[in-house]
Amino acid sequence: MTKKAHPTPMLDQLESGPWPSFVTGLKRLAETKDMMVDLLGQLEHSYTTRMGYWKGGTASVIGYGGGVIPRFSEIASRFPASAEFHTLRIMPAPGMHYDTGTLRRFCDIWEQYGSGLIALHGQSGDVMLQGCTTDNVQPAFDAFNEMGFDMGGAGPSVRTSMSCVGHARCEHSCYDEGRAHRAVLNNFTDDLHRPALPYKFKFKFSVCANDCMNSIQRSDMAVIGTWRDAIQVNQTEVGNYVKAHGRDYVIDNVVSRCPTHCLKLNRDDTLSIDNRNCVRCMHCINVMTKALSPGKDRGVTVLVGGKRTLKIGDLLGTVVIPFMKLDSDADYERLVALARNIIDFWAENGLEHERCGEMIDRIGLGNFLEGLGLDIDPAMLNHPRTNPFVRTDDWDEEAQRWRQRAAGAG
Amino acid sequence: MTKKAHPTPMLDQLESGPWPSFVTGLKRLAETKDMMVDLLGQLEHSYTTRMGYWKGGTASVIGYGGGVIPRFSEIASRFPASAEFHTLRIMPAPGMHYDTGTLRRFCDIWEQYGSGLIALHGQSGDVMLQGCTTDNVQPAFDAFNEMGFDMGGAGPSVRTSMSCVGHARCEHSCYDEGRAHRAVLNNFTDDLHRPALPYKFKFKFSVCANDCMNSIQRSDMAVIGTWRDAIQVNQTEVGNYVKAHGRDYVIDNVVSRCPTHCLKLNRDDTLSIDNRNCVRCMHCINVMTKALSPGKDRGVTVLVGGKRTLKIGDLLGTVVIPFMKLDSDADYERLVALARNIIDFWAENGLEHERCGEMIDRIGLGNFLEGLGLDIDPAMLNHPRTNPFVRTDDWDEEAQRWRQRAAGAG
Amino acid sequence: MSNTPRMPIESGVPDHFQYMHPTLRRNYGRWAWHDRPRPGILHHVAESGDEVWTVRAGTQRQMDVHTIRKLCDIADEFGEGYVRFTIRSNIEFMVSSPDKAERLVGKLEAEGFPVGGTGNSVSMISHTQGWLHCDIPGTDASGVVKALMDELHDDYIREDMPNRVRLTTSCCQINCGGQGDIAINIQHTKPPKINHDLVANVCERPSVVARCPVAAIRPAMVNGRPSLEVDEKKCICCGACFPPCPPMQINDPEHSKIAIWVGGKNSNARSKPSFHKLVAAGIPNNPPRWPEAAAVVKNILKVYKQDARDWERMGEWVERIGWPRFFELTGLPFTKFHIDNWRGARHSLNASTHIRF
Amino acid sequence: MSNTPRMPIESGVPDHFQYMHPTLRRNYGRWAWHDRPRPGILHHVAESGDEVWTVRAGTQRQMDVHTIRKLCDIADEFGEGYVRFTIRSNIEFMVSSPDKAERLVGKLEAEGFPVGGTGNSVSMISHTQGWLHCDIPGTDASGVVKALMDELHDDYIREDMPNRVRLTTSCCQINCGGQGDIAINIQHTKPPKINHDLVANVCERPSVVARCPVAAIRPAMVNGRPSLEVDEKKCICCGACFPPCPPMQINDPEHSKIAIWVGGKNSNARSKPSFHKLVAAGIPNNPPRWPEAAAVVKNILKVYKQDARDWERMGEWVERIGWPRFFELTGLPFTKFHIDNWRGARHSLNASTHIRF
Ligand code: SRM
Ligand code: SRM
Ligand code: SRM
Ligand code: SRM
Ligand code: SF4
Ligand code: SF4
Ligand code: SF4
Ligand code: SF4
Ligand code: SF4
Ligand code: SF4
Ligand code: SF4
Ligand code: SF4
Repeated sequence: MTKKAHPTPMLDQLESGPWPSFVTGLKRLAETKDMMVDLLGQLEHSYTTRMGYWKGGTASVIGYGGGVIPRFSEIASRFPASAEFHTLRIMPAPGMHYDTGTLRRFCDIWEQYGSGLIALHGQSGDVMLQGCTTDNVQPAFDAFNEMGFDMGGAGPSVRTSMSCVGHARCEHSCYDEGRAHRAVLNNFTDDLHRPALPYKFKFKFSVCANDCMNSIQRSDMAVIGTWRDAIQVNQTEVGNYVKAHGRDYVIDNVVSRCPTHCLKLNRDDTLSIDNRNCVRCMHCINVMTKALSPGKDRGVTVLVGGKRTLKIGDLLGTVVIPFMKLDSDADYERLVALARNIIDFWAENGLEHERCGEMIDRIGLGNFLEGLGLDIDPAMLNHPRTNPFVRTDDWDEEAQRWRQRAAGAG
Repeated sequence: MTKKAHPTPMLDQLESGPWPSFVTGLKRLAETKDMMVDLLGQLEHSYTTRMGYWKGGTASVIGYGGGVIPRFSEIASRFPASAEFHTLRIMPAPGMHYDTGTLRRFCDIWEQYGSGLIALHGQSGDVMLQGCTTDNVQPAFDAFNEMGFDMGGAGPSVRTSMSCVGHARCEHSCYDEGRAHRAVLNNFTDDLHRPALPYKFKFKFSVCANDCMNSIQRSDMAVIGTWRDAIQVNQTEVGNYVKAHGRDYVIDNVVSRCPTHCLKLNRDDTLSIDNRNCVRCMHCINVMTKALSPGKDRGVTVLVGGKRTLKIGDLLGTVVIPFMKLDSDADYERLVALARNIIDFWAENGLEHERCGEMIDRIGLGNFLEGLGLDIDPAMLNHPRTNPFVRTDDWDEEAQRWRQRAAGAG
Repeated sequence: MSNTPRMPIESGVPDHFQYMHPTLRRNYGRWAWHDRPRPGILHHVAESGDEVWTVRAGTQRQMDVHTIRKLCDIADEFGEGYVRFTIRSNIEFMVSSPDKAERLVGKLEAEGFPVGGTGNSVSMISHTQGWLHCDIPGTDASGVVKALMDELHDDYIREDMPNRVRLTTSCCQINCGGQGDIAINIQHTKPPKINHDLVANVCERPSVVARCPVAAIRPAMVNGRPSLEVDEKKCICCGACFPPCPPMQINDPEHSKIAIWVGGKNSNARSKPSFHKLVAAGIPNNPPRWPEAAAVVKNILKVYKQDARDWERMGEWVERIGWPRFFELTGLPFTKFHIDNWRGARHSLNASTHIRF
Repeated sequence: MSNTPRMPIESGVPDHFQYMHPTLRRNYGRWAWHDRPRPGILHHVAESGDEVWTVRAGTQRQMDVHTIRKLCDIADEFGEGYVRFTIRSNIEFMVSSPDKAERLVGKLEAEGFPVGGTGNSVSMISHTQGWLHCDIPGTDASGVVKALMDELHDDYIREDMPNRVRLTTSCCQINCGGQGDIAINIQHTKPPKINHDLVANVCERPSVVARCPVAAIRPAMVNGRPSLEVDEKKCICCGACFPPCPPMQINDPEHSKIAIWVGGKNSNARSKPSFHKLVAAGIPNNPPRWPEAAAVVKNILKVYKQDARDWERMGEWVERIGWPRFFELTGLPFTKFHIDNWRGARHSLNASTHIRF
C-alpha cells in the first residue's frame, strides 16, 4: 500500500505504442514503492516544465571513491520520497552474458534496497541500478559485491569497459575479448575505484574492425582485432555464393565496394585478393561470411584518444600500435603495460579535465609517441604533414633510427 | 669593351648539360655590360658562400606606387656595377601571346636601359625585366608603356593576373579568358598600381577545371570554367576510340576513373553518362578529346582564398559562387562587381598583412558570404559542420530564407 | 553484527564463462560463419559443427524488475536460461534449435517485446539519462527513445534498409549517446542565464572559466559578490559551463532545441569511421512524443531507403550523391549554420570545382 | 625636352588578339579537339576544320636578349612569327602544317632548345628568383632548375610517365613556386640569428612580432637598445620574421637545408586538388648542382614511373598504394617530422583500422 499516485497525463501517453514502455514499468514499481510514486511525479513535472530537477552531491561506499552517481531532488519538498535517487554502477562480465539466476538475484537485491529500476546497460557498459537512498547504497553494493560483482567507474578515473560478443559468438573475432578486457581492467581497479586522474579514461574492446563497441569514437584506448596475413578464402563457398546471388551482385556489392580495389572475381567464379593492399576493412568478409574469414596471423590494432564533443570538438582515436599479437601471456602483459604507460604519461602531462585525446591534440602525436617510447609508423597517418612548420635540425639522427629499424626488420 | 670578368668556377659548371643555360646567357650579356660582369661576380659569391646579398629599398616610376622590385647589393663595394639591380614587372596580354616584333622590341628597349635579362614569365605572370639602375627605371618603363604595355603589381595591391590559353587554342575552354581577364584587371588598375590594400590580392583565370593556371592554389580569386548541362557526347567517336584502344582500356582509364562513377560503357560501345552526378572534373573529356566535350550551358565557378604557406599554412580557394554565366555584358559586369565587393569587404575587415583566405579562415566562410550578401549553397562544402559549436537562435529565419529561395528557383 | 565496516572485495570484472551459454563457451573463439534465417534471428555455426540460434528483442533499457523477471521466465521456459545484452540494450536469447527460436519469437512478441534489430534494420536507439536521472539534461532520453521506437517499430522488426541504421540520442551537448547514422541531440540556442546569488557558493570560478571552449566567461563582481560574466557575442551556447557550475542555467524550456545529425559511422567497413554532420536544428523540444523530431527522422529514413544502394550506410550514401542532393531530396533547409566555423573548418569546405548541377 | 614629367598611360592588360596567331584568332572559342602527334607537338583542330600545330620547347626562363632574339629568328624563319609562353616558361610556336612543325623541332633541337614538356612528360620546373635577385633566398632558383632539368632532360622530351609531372622549387618557405607533384623547397633548421645592432634601425618591431606563426618573438632590450628576442623552444624556423626584419638572419649556409614534398595537385581531374606532403628533409643545399636533391627527385620519379597506373598523378598513386608503401618503395626514411603537429593536425592522422600489412 503506497502513497497516492500523482496525475501523469503526459507520461501516460508514453504507455501506448508497440515499443516496451518504461512508464508502464515505473508505474508497476510505484505500486509498491513511494519513491517511484514521487519519481513519476517529478518526471511528469519535468515533462510539463521541460526542465530537469536533479542535482549532484555525494554518496559512496566504504573503501571506494567512485561508482555512485548521487542525485538529490531540487523539488524534494513536493516529491519527498524520491528526494534521494542515486545510481550504482556495477560492472557486468565481458560481453554482457547472464544466466537467468544472476539476473533474478539482481532483481531481488534491487527490490530490497533500491527502486527496482535497472538499466541494462549504460552507454559505458555498466549495470545501472537507478534509484537508491543514501542509506541503502552500502548494503545494496555489499549484496552485489558478495555475488562477485564489483563497482563500476565514475568521475576522473578509469571507467567501466565494454567488449563485443567476439570469441563467444562471432566468427570475425580476432582475439579473446574476455581475457583482454579482464587483463586490462582488473589491473586498473585502483584507478577505477579511486578517482585521481586528470579526467575519465575509457577502454573498449572490439574484436574486429566492424567495431561493434564504437571503440574508436567512444574510448580513450581502443583495442581492435585484425590480422597480418592473407584473408582465408574458401573458393568452393565463393562459388556457391556467386551461384546463389549472381556475378553482378557480387561485383556490385563486394568487388566494387572494396575501398582499395583489391578484389577480383575471376571468370571461373573464384575470388582473387590483393592482400598487400587490403586494409582489413572487413567488408568482403561481412558479405560472404561462409566464404571469407580473417587471416590466421591475428592480433590487434590500438588506437588512442577517442571522446565526445566538449571542449575542442569530437575526437576519434588514432593509431598508436598498427599491430601487436595477443596470444601468449607475455602478449597480454605487453597490452597491460602499454595501457599503464599511456595512463601514466597522461596523468603526468594532461591538464585538469583534459582527456587523453585532447592532450595529444595539444602536444602532437609525435611527442606523445616519443613520450611513450613507441615506434612511429606511417600507418599512423592518412598522410605526412602538408606544412613546413617544424624544426628539423636533428633530421639525420631520426633518419638513422628509421634505417636501423628497417634493417632490423628486414 | 667591358670590365674584366670575375672568375666563376661554380657557375661555369652550369653551362654544360642539355638544358639551356642561364649562365651562358648572363655571360653573353656580360660581354657588353659591366652590370652583368659584377652580377655574375656577386652570384658566384652567393654560390660559394651559400648566402644572398640583395636588400630592398625604393624605386618606382612617376604616377605609380608599385611594380618595381628594388634591389641594392649588400656587397656593392666589391661589385659596384650591379649595386642597383631592380626589376620591372610588366603585364603581358592574356595567354601570353606574342608576335616576334613585340618580343624584339622588348629586347631592344631592355638592352638600351637595362641589363638585357628578361624572365618570361614570373610566377604571377609578369614579364620581368631584371637588372636596372634607379635612373633607368623611368625611361625603361616609359618605353614599354608607349608600346602599349603597363606596369604589373607588387606590394599590398591587386597583382598581375594569369589566364590560360583557353579560347585561343583549347577545346575545353568554357568562357572567354581574354575578356574576363581584361574586364576584371582593367577595372582595378588603381588598386594594382597604387598599393593600399591589407596585402596582395591575385586573380587567376582557368577556363576549365583542369586549372592550368593553378588558380585554386595560387590566387585569392579563381575564376574557373564549367558547365551546367550534359556533357556533349559524339557516340561515333566513342565507338572509334573504343575500337582503337579496346574496351578494357576504356573501362580501366575512363569509366573506373570517374570520381563519382557516372560513366557506363554499354555493350554496343556507346557511353552513358549520369550527368546528375557528374562533378565536372574533366577527366573523361581529357581522355576522349574527340568524343566528349563540356556541355553547352557554360559559365564559371568562383573560388576565393587560395594562397601559400605563411603564416597559418597553405590555403586552397573554396567555392563562393558554384555557377554563374559569363556571356553577356551584364554577366561580365557582375563578375567585376563581385571582385570589387570581395576586395572592399576584405580591405575593410582584413588585418594588416592578412590575405583574403586568412581572413575567411578567421571569421568563417558563413560570415564572409553574409558580409558579401552572397547566397549560401551546400555545394560550397565537403560536408556540413560536425560540431555543435554554433549559436542557432535565428534558425527559423534562416530556414525561411532558404525555403523562399528554393521556391523562387522552383 | 560487528561494527568493523565491510571492505569491498575488489574483484573487478567477473569471469564471463560462468554466465555464458554452454554452446558459446564450448566453441569460444571457434565460430565458422553465421547467417540470418529471418529478422531478429542470428544463426551461428561453429567449426565443431555446433550451431546456435540467437533471438534478439528490444527492451526499454530502463527496466523495472518485473520486466526483467518476465524476460527471465521466457528465457527459462522457451529458451535455455542464458541471455546477453547488446550495446544497444537489446536482449539476446541463445538456443540450440531453429524451432525453439521460432517459439521464442512468438512468445516475445506476445509479451510485447519486438523481435528484430538485426541486419539491415533500424536497431534500438542508444539511450541516455535525461530528466529521469541526469543533473544537466535539456530533455528526456527514455521518452524520446520510446516515442521514436514506436514510430520506427516496423523498421526494427524488418531488415529492409540498405544497411544497418544506428540511431543515438543525447539530452545535452556533451553527447553521451555518441555518433550515429542519425543522432537526435539537444542544441542550446541561448547563452546561460546566470544565477549570480549562487555562483559564489557553488562554483570554482577558475575551473568554470577554463571549461569554456571560446573563453567567453570572465570572473566579475555582480552586486558586490564574486560571480561570472558571459560575453554573449562569443558564447556558442554549448553548455560546457553548466556541469561545473549549475547557476550557469543553460537549459531553457523554450530555447533548448533539438538538432538532427546524419552520417556518423563507427565501423571500418568500406569507409573509415566518420562523424555525423548537422542537418537540422531549431526543432522544438516537445514532450511527451517529440512529433517534430520524429517527422524529420522518418523523412530522412524514407529518402535513404529509397535512394541508397545495398550496403551503403547513411553517410556513405550521402557521400555518393553529394550534400546538395541530400538537402534537395529531404527538403531540409540549408542554412549558414551548416557551414562550419570551428577550428579546422577549412577542411570541411569545398576546395575544388567538383560540383553537381 | 619639356620638364613636365611623363605620366603613365594606365592602359592595364593589353588586348591579346593583336599578338595572337591568326588561326587562333580566327577560331577563338571554337576549337573542337586536339591530339599529340609526338612529344612536344600539340595538334588542335577547330570546328571550322582549321588546324594548328604547336611546338613546345624549354627555355631557361631567365633569358638574355640574345636568346630571345634567337627564338624570334626561329619563329620567323621556321614558324609563322607568333609564339606564346606557358605558365612553366616553355615557349610555344604555332604553325599551320605538320611538316613545318617537324622542321621547327629539328631547328630548335639543333639550337639547344629541348622540345617536349607535353602530355605525360616532366615539364619545366616552376622557377623562382633565389640568389639572382631575391632579398630573402636560402638558395638559388635558376641554378637548381638548370641542374635538375639537365638530369630530367629525357623525361622532358619523352611522354612516358603515368601522367604529367609538375615540379616546383622555392628558395624560401614563402613558397613562390607553389604546389607540385614534387616540390623542392628550402627548409630552415635553426632559429634566426638576430643582429641586435640593426633591429632598432630597420625593423618595425610590432609588425615583426605579428608575423610569427607561433608567437615566439617578443620585444626586448639587448645591450641597452630595443631589439627582439626569439623563444627558441617555440620557433619553427619558418623565416616569416625575416622579410619584415632582415636582421633576423634565418639564412645559413649550413643549416638552411632542402626538403622534398610529394603529391601536390592543382587540377580537378578525377581527384580534388591537394597539397604536397613532406617526404624528405635535411638535404644539403649544395650548389652548383645540388646532386643530393637531384638524386632524391630522380628516385621518386623512377618508383612512380614503375609503380603508378596510367593517368595516376603522383599523389593519386600514393593514395592508392598508401604512404607506408611509398616509404618502402622509395627507401626514404620515415621520421617524427612527417607527423603533422600544426593546427588541424588531427585531420592527417589515421583514425581507423585501415592499415596495409
Ligand atoms: C549514464 C550514462 C548515459 C546512459 O544513460 O547510458 C552517462 C551519463 C552521464 N554522463 Fe556520460 N554517460 C554515459 C556514457 C557516456 C559515453 C558513452 C561511452 O562511455 O561509450 C560518453 C561518450 C564517450 C566519452 O567518454 O567521451 C559520455 C560522455 C560524457 C561526457 C563527455 C566527456 C568528454 O570528455 O567530453 C561527460 C562530461 C564529463 O564527464 O565531464 C559525461 C558526463 C555524464 C554525467 C555524469 C553528467 C554529469 O557530468 O553530471 C551523466 C550522469 C547521468 C546520471 O545521472 O547518471 N559523459 N558518457 C552513461 C554511463 C553509463 C554507464 O556507466 O554505463
Ligand atoms: C618574382 C616571383 C618569383 C619568380 O621568380 O617568378 C616572386 C618573388 C617574390 N615573392 Fe612571391 N614571387 C612570385 C610569385 C609568387 C607566387 C605565385 C603566383 O603568384 O601564382 C606566390 C604564391 C601565391 C600566393 O600569392 O600566395 C608567391 C608568394 C609570395 C609570398 C607569400 C604570400 C602569402 O600570402 O603567403 C610572399 C611574401 C609576402 O608577400 O609577404 C612573396 C614575396 C615575394 C618577394 C617580393 C620577396 C619579398 O617579400 O621581398 C619576392 C621578390 C623576388 C624578387 O627579388 O623579384 N611571394 N609569390 C614571382 C612574381 C613574378 C611575377 O610578378 O610574375
Ligand atoms: C550484438 C552486437 C555486438 C555486441 O556485443 O553487442 C553486434 C553483433 C554483430 N555485429 Fe555489429 N553488433 C553490435 C553493434 C554494432 C555497432 C555499434 C552500434 O550499434 O552502435 C556497430 C557500428 C555501427 C556503426 O558503424 O556506427 C556494428 C557494426 C557491424 C558491422 C559493420 C556494418 C557496416 O557495414 O558498416 C557488421 C558487419 C555486417 O553487419 O555485415 C557487424 C556484424 C555483426 C555480426 C553479424 C557479427 C557476427 O558475425 O556475429 C553480429 C550480428 C549483427 C546483426 O545484428 O545482424 N556489426 N555492430 C551489437 C548489436 C547492437 C544492436 O543490438 O543493435
Ligand atoms: C599550355 C598550358 C596552359 C597555358 O596557357 O600555359 C596547358 C595546356 C594544356 N593543358 Fe594543362 N597546360 C598548362 C599547365 C597546366 C597546369 C599547371 C602547371 O603545370 O603547374 C596544370 C595543373 C597541374 C596540376 O594538377 O598540378 C595542368 C593540368 C592539365 C590537365 C589535368 C591533368 C591531370 O590529369 O591532373 C589536363 C588534361 C590532360 O592533360 O588530359 C591539361 C590539358 C591541357 C591541354 C591538353 C588542353 C588542350 O586541350 O589544349 C593543353 C596541352 C597539354 C599538354 O601539354 O599536353 N592540363 N596544365 C600549360 C602548359 C604548362 C607547361 O608548359 O608545362
Ligand atoms: S566487433 Fe567484430 S568480432 Fe566483435 S562482434 Fe562485432 S563483428 Fe564480431
Ligand atoms: S577486407 Fe576490405 S579492404 Fe580487404 S579485401 Fe575485403 S573489402 Fe577489400
Ligand atoms: S585550363 Fe582548361 S581551358 Fe584552360 S588551357 Fe587548361 S585545359 Fe584548356
Ligand atoms: S567529367 Fe569527371 S565526373 Fe564527370 S563524368 Fe567525366 S569523369 Fe565523371
Ligand atoms: S547526454 Fe548530457 S544530459 Fe544526457 S545523460 Fe549525458 S550528460 Fe546527462
Ligand atoms: S555555454 Fe559554452 S560557450 Fe557559452 S559560456 Fe558556457 S561554456 Fe562558454
Ligand atoms: S621563394 Fe622566397 S626566396 Fe624565392 S623568390 Fe619567393 S620569396 Fe624570394
Ligand atoms: S622563424 Fe618563424 S617561428 Fe621562428 S621566430 Fe621567426 S617567424 Fe617565428
